[in-house]
Amino acid sequence: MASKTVLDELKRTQILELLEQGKRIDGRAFDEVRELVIEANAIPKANGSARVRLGDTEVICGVKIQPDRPFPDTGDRGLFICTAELLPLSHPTVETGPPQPHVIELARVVDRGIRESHMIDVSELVIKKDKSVIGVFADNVVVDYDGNLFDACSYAATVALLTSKTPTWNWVDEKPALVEGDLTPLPVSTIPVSVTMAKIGNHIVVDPNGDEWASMSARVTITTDSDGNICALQKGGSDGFTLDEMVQCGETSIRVGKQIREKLKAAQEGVQ
Amino acid sequence: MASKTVLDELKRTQILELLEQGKRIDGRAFDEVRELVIEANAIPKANGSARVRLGDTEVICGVKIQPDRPFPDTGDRGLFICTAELLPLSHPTVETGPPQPHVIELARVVDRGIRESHMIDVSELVIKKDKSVIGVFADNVVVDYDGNLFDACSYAATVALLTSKTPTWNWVDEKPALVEGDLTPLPVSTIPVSVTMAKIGNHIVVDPNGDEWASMSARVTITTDSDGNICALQKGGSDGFTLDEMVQCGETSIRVGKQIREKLKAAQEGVQ
Amino acid sequence: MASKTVLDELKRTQILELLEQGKRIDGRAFDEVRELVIEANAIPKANGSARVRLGDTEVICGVKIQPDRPFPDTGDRGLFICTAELLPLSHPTVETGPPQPHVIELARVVDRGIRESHMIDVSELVIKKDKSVIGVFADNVVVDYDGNLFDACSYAATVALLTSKTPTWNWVDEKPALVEGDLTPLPVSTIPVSVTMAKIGNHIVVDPNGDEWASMSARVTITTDSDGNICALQKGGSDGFTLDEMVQCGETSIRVGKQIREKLKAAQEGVQ
Amino acid sequence: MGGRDATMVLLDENGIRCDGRKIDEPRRIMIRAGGLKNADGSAYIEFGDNKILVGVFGPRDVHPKHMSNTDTGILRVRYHMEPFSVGERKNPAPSRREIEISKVIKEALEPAVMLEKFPRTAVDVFIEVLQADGGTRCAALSAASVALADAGIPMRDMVAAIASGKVADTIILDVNNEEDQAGQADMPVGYMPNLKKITLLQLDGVLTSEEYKKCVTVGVEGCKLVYEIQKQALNDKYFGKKGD
Amino acid sequence: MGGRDATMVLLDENGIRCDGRKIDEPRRIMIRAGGLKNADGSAYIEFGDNKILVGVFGPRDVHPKHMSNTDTGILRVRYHMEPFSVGERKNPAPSRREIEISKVIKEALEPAVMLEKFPRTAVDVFIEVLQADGGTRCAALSAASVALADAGIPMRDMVAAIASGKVADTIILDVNNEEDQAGQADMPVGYMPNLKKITLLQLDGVLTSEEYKKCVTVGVEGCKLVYEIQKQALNDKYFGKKGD
Amino acid sequence: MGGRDATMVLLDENGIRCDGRKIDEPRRIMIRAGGLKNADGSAYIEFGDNKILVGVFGPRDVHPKHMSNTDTGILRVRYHMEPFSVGERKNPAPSRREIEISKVIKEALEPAVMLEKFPRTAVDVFIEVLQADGGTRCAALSAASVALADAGIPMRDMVAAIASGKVADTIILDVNNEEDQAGQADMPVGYMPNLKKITLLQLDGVLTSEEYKKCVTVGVEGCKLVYEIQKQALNDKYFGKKGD
Repeated sequence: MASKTVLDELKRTQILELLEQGKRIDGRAFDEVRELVIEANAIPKANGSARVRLGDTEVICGVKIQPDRPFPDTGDRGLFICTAELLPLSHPTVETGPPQPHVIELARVVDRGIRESHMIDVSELVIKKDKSVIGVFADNVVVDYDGNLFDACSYAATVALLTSKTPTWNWVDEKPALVEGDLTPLPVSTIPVSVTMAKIGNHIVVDPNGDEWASMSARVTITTDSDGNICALQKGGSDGFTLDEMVQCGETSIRVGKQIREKLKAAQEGVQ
Repeated sequence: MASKTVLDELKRTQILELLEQGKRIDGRAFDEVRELVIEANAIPKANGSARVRLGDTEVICGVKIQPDRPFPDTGDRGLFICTAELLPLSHPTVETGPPQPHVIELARVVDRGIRESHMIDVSELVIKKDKSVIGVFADNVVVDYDGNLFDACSYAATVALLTSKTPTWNWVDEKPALVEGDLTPLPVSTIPVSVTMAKIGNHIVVDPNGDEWASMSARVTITTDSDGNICALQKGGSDGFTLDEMVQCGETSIRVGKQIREKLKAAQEGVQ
Repeated sequence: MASKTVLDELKRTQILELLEQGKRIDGRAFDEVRELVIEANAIPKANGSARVRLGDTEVICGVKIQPDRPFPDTGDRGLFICTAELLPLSHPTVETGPPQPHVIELARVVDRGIRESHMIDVSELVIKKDKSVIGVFADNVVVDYDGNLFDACSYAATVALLTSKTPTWNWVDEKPALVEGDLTPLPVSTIPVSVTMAKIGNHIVVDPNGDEWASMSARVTITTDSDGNICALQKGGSDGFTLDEMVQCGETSIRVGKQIREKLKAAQEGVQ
Repeated sequence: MGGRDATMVLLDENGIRCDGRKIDEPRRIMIRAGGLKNADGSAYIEFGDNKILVGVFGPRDVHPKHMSNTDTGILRVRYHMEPFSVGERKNPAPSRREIEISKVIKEALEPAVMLEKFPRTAVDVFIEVLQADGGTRCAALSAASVALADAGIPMRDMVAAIASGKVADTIILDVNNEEDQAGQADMPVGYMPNLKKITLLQLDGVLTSEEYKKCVTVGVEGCKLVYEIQKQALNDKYFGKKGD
Repeated sequence: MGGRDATMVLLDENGIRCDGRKIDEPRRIMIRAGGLKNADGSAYIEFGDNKILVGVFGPRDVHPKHMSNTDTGILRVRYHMEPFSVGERKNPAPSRREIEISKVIKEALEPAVMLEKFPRTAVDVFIEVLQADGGTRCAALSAASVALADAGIPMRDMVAAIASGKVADTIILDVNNEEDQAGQADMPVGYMPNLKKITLLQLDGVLTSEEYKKCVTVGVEGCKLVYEIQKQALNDKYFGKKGD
Repeated sequence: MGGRDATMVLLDENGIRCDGRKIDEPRRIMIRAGGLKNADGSAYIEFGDNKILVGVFGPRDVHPKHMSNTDTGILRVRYHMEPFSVGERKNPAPSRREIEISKVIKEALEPAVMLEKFPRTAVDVFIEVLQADGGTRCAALSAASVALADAGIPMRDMVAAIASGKVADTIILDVNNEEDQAGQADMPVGYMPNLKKITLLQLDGVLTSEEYKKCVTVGVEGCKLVYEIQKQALNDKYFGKKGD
């Protein structure tokens, strides 16, 4: 996805020319998100899961909830870890092997967006203080690539968490003991929504598809919470934004985030 | 051992022509195993050991027996782990570094053959339930390569296990404490024997040597136990077997396995 | 630092010709060490630290002191571990990635020189026998390279250790508990000094600089303690020494070591 | 498997198994050809509770060049389980088990693919286990055959796969997860029905000589059932009414 | 940061912060251009208690060749913390955090460097954090700009960087370690004052829309202060009285 | 070794060591030249309870090419311990100790091998420690010399090796495992008797200046004993009565 060929250059020129005319290559408005299809509970044996299709980008997230050891200094809190992986079948250029920097950044940005929103109240995920806590692992895998993985992974993880069922463990004989059948939702306090914007020429577009992703000079991903506050942000790419552009992107993320949040809620309600 | 040169092709043609005449390149019958030389106790400081020469393939197996932590769900059983490694001095093409898939398969097939026969009764290898068990590690190293590592490693590991002396540990002060001098044999219930057969053209030969290994289109390794039952099987190679061939291979493995088992027993008795 | 170019060859010829005339390329006597500048406490937030400049070779060592688990068989002793790393900014040829053999040797020789002198009395570094001990980690990083890293790292680590302040931990509730404010020096019994000598042609020079390092055929690093005893030695390089040369190197290391030891002491006293 | 649990009733007096099936009855099998946009070919299989996605790329250039073969194309297979696909979260790094299964599936597919038609190139098969329930390697192999066909790779035949096994001293078809854990033997079989060749065969567990023969035979028969579903999947995509 | 500690008094009634600074006051900043003998360019920064060394090599050849670009030079950045730079000894292997920060700093520097002037080559920036005290990425980025200039790499502008943030419901400049741990938001900002472009921006923590706007603005203003110190450092080395 | 155990009687009143040897007496040494079929040269040594196998390949091509040297051949050495060779099972991954010893042995052998006769190629020496009992590096180095000679690699001399050391305030020859653990010093020595050059020398433990001198001298004399056994091994294979 990083190689630039003559064809890429031609596509880039075409995209730029259209943007000058106020048009996007797939006909969307500048602040319009692609069709978002969400299938909650796609992996029934996981504790929570979702399959998300954002345009032609497709991501599956599975949540595993299990007892774990707390970190030495935070024995009064559970663990929340969100990962992301590009499966090699998602695009011909994806390579297997240790994760490359852009995949590490993807995982960390998706994780931080959810973490910084305080979506999951980890203080409730304690089995026995300092000894055993509940770990919540939300693992995203990308199965088809067409740009903007940040948002697709974020939506998949959020819906998977919203629909997760947590088992109950008691502390028996110095070990966590599963209480059969006792399932509760995760302690959720807000719904974070990530919105990614790309700068192409002097234009800023929301939810860039694969061709736009390859043509952009810079990007920014902004996560907002249910109160319309901004809780995480990551600028990327080899160019900069003006102060005004950055302020505007913040406003766009709040407005678009609100629309997306309704769709995530609908997906959650669909499985209840 | 994977590269195919013109010389390999000529050798392959020669091998095939001989097989058409009912002959093998080294004069053996189709179901005849190469000379098998076994030196038990080759590494006296190990708990058990054997050096096995199968034709010009040579393998040394050393067994280490030591206290270990049980797996979380199997606190009432000891550990048995069998590995295999191709040392770089065994052949000019062997590379150092992380094990390649064919070496991983080798180790896992040898391990499964012994494990699935239930040769070692791991339920007797417990020092303190859920806390400490006895781990039995049978590590094979290949020092000279001339084909059919599956069987050479399997025989080396089996003899090393048959001749192993297990120390005794008591559970004292929440730790395993070695009882000096108290050595017993491992709890052995059966003697597994692996027999590998190669398909070259439409012929199936037992115990392929290095040239035959390079010429074969498919192979199958079948392990039988002392009762003459089949307890593990692995097909490999880039061709298939007919159903009849597979049934016949099963019968051959039982017949040839019986002969080999006598030799393994003799090696065991030789050191007692 | 290993590549040999035409320029290297010319430099080597020049160095050899000068040595034949009894001169070194930078004007030093054969047994003369380069200017040694030591800044103790360069990293104030570490438990101990030093920045050492030996000619144009520069090394920073930081010491971290923290509770750790003892090794199973040595529950009555603390841990002492000394490492060394060549930072990529220290020379254009340094590569990132897993440490290469010459860096592993560097770290192990520096570690052994200090360890074998018994500088640190690890028997005093026990919080709770068999449960918790004090670990002392002296990590060297090379920030500028001009030959003889063995000695530069050894001096940096020694001064960092001499000036380290150790916190106190009590054993409370099966855990080590920090006693605020209670800082003591490490239990130090001797001051080891490493002296490295290079053989170029038939000449042996002390403290080889980068050009001399690239020109030498063999080297030896000898560490002496405060009593003038020899406590560690490592020969390196692709040539040998005569018995007489080795004996002479031992004597040189004692004589030169004595001078250096005074400078290390002065650096220690400078921060008290 | 050293120590199989025998407390579960795996087969009742009426010959009904723990999940309600008869001894020769496979679990529900659904195969879809295609589905992925970027892959050259793909397939999705649901086999009982197994859910597996396969994508195929190629024939394409091989990097580094010296890994290619001037006489023939090469097949590369990666079998990979998602962290959430099994009971306890799986470490994302490839396990030795996954590496072995990748090799076994590769060698099971090779006889079916006309690699000699694509010298110097590679065909990559990426198998992703989304949800595992016993028998993943057979389900994966069956789906991989369909994905290769979907990619237009010339093939001699398709490989169909299913496991036979032994529970309660009875030879059965299609071992599920409970039967694998508590049963007596598990025998994954891969078979090319047209060429009449077994290209995958493994066995864990103890069988008499007679049981062995029966087990292979039952497995081969089961493969023929799977084969029909594979063909139907391709039919549905390329000639079927429901457009995909 | 899920669970920030709020027991510490981060801002008193007189608007004075836990380390005695005013809300818009940066910590002590000292930058030195040059200093390393072998590097083509270098810089050393003390930013509060942060101590960071940066060395630059290049433009130089790229190995392996296929990593190079025939149209433009490439920038490679490694951000690395010494084992002794933080409270508890850091494992020497590069962490995922270090890999991400390396990428973020690289992309923050790229708009400033005229890489198109050096096709097929690479410029390497090696950042070594000797002592960390909150805000290492901003301090590192500021020092890296100076080191690149010191190496004579043609640049459009320098990137200056500093973090703004929120403590006790107040937007502040230059978040220190305690404020990062116990505060409400941390926003590292990298900015090119001449080109008026934000090239690094991150945010952890919750801000209203208005606070967000103010926070970016405060950060950009802070960058202009850092910029003067960067220019002075180069001035001191190349035109100053004190020879280096 | 910080904390050597001194409870064991390492030297009795009659100058007899814990294993019955005199102070200048080496353990039993047996060397066999050859033995491996695939290696170009090989040797097997039993040195006390050490059992070590060495195989040599080359001169042969180097991959990747840029690792080769147009002016000279290169020597590559891998020292490796089997998992079962030591008291507690050793992790199969190469340890830092093994990497250092590989380098030390390589540099000890280089002066003996006429690498300049084989530009662009490599000679590989693979050392496998089957059973360890103190002094493996010396035994390995002695065996490697024989294996190189067996491979027909042109050599200036062979390197013989043995450790001297100090126990109970006495300089001794050939330190065994107990003496290494409980003694005062261990000095592995590698020596070319014809060229009169020490090519391996290490020391752990405290020696006065005089003791140091004596220790090196004793080690060098010990190497001459080993040298005779090395020559005999080659003699036995190439000119001896017993065919191998």
